[in-house]
Amino acid sequence: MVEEVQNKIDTEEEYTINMGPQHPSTHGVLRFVVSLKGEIVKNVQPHCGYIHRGIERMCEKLTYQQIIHLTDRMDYLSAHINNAAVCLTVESALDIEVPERVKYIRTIIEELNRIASHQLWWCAFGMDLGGLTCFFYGLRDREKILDIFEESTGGRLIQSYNCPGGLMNDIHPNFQQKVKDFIKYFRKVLPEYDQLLTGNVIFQERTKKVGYISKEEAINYGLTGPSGRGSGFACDVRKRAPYHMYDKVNFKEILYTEGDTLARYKVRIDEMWESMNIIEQLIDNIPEGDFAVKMKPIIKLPEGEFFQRVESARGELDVFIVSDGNKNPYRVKFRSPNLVNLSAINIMSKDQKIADLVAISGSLDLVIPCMDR
Amino acid sequence: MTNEQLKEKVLSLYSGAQIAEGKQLLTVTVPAEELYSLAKKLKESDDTAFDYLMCLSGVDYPTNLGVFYHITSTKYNHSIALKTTTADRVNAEVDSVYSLWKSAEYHEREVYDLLGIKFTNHPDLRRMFLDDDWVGHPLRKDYSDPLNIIER
Amino acid sequence: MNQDALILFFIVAVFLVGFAIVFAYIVAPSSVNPQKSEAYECGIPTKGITWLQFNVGYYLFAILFLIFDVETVFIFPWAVVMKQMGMVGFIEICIFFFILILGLLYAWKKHALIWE
Amino acid sequence: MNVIGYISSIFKGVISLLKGMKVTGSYFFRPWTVVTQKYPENRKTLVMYERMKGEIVMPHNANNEHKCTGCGICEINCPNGTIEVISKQIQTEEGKKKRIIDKHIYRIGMCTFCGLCVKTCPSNALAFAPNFEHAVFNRAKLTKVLNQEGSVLEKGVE
Amino acid sequence: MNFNIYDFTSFNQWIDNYLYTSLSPFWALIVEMTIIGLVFLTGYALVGLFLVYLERKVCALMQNRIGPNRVGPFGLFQTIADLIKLLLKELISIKQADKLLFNLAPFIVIIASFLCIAAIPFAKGLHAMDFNIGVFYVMAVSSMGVVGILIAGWSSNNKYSLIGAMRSGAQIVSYELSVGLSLITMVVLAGSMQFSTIVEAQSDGWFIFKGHISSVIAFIIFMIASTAETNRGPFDLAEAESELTAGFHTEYSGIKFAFFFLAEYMNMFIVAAIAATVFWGGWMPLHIGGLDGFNHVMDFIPPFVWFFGKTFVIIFLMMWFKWTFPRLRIDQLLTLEWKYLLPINLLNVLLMALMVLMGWHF
Repeated sequence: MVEEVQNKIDTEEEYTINMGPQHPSTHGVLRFVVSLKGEIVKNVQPHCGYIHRGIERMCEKLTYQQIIHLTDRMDYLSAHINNAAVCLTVESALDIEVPERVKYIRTIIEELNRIASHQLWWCAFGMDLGGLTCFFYGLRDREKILDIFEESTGGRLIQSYNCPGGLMNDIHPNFQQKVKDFIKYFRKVLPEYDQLLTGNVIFQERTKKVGYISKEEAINYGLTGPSGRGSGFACDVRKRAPYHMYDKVNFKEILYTEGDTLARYKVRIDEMWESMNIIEQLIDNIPEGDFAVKMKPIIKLPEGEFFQRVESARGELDVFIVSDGNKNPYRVKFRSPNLVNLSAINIMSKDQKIADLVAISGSLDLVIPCMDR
Repeated sequence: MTNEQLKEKVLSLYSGAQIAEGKQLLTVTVPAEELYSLAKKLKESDDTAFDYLMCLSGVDYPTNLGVFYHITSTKYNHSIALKTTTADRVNAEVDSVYSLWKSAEYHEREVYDLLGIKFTNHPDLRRMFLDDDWVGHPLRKDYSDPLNIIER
Repeated sequence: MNQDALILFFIVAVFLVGFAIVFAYIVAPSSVNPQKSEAYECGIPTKGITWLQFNVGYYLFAILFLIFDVETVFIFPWAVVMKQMGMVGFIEICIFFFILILGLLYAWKKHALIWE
Repeated sequence: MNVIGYISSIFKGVISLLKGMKVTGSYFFRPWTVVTQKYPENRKTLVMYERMKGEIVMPHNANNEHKCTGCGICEINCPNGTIEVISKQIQTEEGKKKRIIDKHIYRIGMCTFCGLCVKTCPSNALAFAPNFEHAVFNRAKLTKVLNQEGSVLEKGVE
Repeated sequence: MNFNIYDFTSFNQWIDNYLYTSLSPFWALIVEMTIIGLVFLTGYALVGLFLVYLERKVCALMQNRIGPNRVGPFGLFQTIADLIKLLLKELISIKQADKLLFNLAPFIVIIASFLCIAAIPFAKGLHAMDFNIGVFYVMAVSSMGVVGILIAGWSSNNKYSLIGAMRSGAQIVSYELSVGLSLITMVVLAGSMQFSTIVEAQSDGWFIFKGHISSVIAFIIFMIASTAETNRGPFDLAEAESELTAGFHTEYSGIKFAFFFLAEYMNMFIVAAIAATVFWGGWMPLHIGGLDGFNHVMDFIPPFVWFFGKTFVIIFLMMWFKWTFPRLRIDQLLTLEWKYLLPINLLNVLLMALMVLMGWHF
């Protein structure tokens, strides 16, 4: 179909243009083959696979501990959540109950990771819409989270901090104080984001009623994460199938029913507030205890299929492991939220303008390595 | 619905289904030709209402190719896994569920690309990640690529 | 100075650009590569012709612009002599503007001011 | 559109724009809030976090002794062949045959800093070091030998 | 009041006389022309380079960064280093491009901006041309630059450039009007289109104070419209880098690109200079009625300092816009002009005319 679109000779009415793989607004190597009529988008065909690395195939050759570092490289902006997904699958398959302390720390770091990811999304989204200053403000604040990560885990972007059974090492003694300082700081700075971008009349005009998708369509297309919640689809795995500490903390699922780009934007901004709430509930009560349970050096999962859902910063990340009883998984499948979210871009951007296509793909918050795996 | 109720419901919809109780989810194994009709019934039946396809994965078993459908209901929040296998490794064919869940479009393209299972009635079945002229399906166990895969 | 300067400035500007480009052609390195002389389209070869009839969404605006721009030219002389003309000139321009704004409102109501 | 709505929309728009300008303007007039670090200049004062996964090193004590027994567990655990342990057989003073490491080869170009080697090492011979300036002109320099020249196994480590 | 202490008319006259008495009229003219040409060329280049530096520094501070700080003190020579780099860059020509138009476009944008400079009064007696239709001339010439952009985009044979060019077409058909009408508002107040007369008329108070409400509205509209005219700030749709990679200058490289870059900054300088002249009294010092001592001190500041000071304040405003706001979409660009700026502008002209007739202005 794409070939058809490409080979069709451009008529007076419609012509095709390639956005990507080397394009500033695709945030990586994604390619949109866009059919345009003047400035109006008539059809969008995404082309992915430019950084397909075969992570699923690589996993089949590695042990369960060794898989973890590969998941970092999928959705590198919520690396910790990806790690936790695999660990949770292995732990639930082996019926291991991790210590409370691990659950607390995992939850806190995951929420910090979510904030960091949303901050980077905010930078990039502002930049997509032409407001370059957002980029620097967002990154400035994200650095503080990365510093917290680095102090405890040793890694800034990709941490490999989780391992089946717990954590690689204990948190740094400064961790709690630094997180509290960060939250205090970020509560002060986050309203600036609103003043700079959210309230701005140009921004509102650019995003309101752009890229509409209804709730039914969102469910049908499997649009999850903030993108789905912007349409009113209550898809937060933290609520629907709680893991870690999420069934014990108070937080509300952010839902907007408008289904447009602005709604998806607002979900993410509100999620940052909500994540801070979650962290504040947990940070003071981290129980003492071990940071990991003792695992055998070689983990062997029982024969069977194991499925685990987690809420990554972009949507529902599912890990599906088929085991044949060996130390290596027989088959590992990651359900990438980005790939599924991308499938809706064609209907969302139909009859919108090129500038809107950029805004819509920005509001879906696509991370290409996760998509291609 | 609890897993028990789901089990009864699935059996009432299609009596030939083999149901295995996994760790979290019920795994319902059905033949490839029955899958689509069962999925359709499960989606459209009011008390099951499986309206959201979470995950669609293909597995290359030693003897046959399998496809897993993890579906959930946004209304009742119960989930189930459907499994189907085909013994034909050269021309493996499964009915597409695109008309039930549109998110299946990309999932099925991915499975087609990496495992070579063809989905009939899919609107646009072509490779997802690899080039259109790529030979072979990399996630199959018998796939070998001496240039890019280093065996240890 | 007088209007001769116009020619002078024109020549200086042409000289500035021309000299710099010629200088760059002399000192800058050059290498031949067929890929380099392709039009940029994110690394993918362009399909089809580029000089196509472009479906501009502002055709009506262009026509309106023509009308209003000509009016602007008419208003300039009035603006200069406004003080000398006094109330008569003001009332005249009021009528003129009334018609203009009426036209604009008509276009507005007819949804001509929507980009499509 | 009614006239009042029209005028109020103008004012609302202008106010929202001014709010945004207030944010950027306030930073412009507070240049001391600049967060940029002048990197090569501050090299002397730069302190990295101690746990930073910069590279893998084999700590040696003052007597040029390390703890690596050459068991090869790190090599097995490494997901992508970064580590290669080359061991040799030597005759100890008591006449027993013993395996010690000849070279502990670490290819930083392939390392993904997953930390499995450090974690699984039974004798804590490996550690992460916070060095991050790894740029070299020749890729061959990215292959490092971790055990120092002439180093021996620390006493008491089996 | 005495603000003739810095009158450059006599200075010019003196050079003129000296040349004509010592040389034959033909050579005198040639020498005079060469001097003027060189002076303006140097000034043009210096202002352009400085503006690029200024923008980088301003945006850096707004974004909580340091900005250029490596080449020279405070990175002052950064733009010169950039210029040398751009001069030494390869000029890539596109195979399918329309060669003639492709090479012509940088000429047009530079000529347009350079011709505008000619009409700007830097101080009393310090301007190249003093037309009696100065305002009109600047309007006419400055809109030529967009034609250059249009040509650049069209001739590149690149779809991104084409879209960029078409967008700049949309801009030209819109914001031209608002610039014109907001200037007309001030012409009504001044009663002349000659820049020197306009500045002289502000000796007892800048127009922005004299015409109060009406002038302020006209000034705001002029700022918005001229930002759009210069393809800057939130109106940089023709080069919208997140949508069209680089828009109309995607295919330009090396020094040819540098000229588009330079022209953008010079256009910004020009519109700021015109805004300073028409609204903020040009090189007129700030005077407050009743404070003679204060006024005297103000008089001692040279007029070109006043002029450049005001211009750079307005340029700073434009940079502030650019680094705060997200970009508009093409239809919003047109909506803003036709549904907001134009009707307000038309009414504003009438209001100003009424104020002038009734003597409501100061």
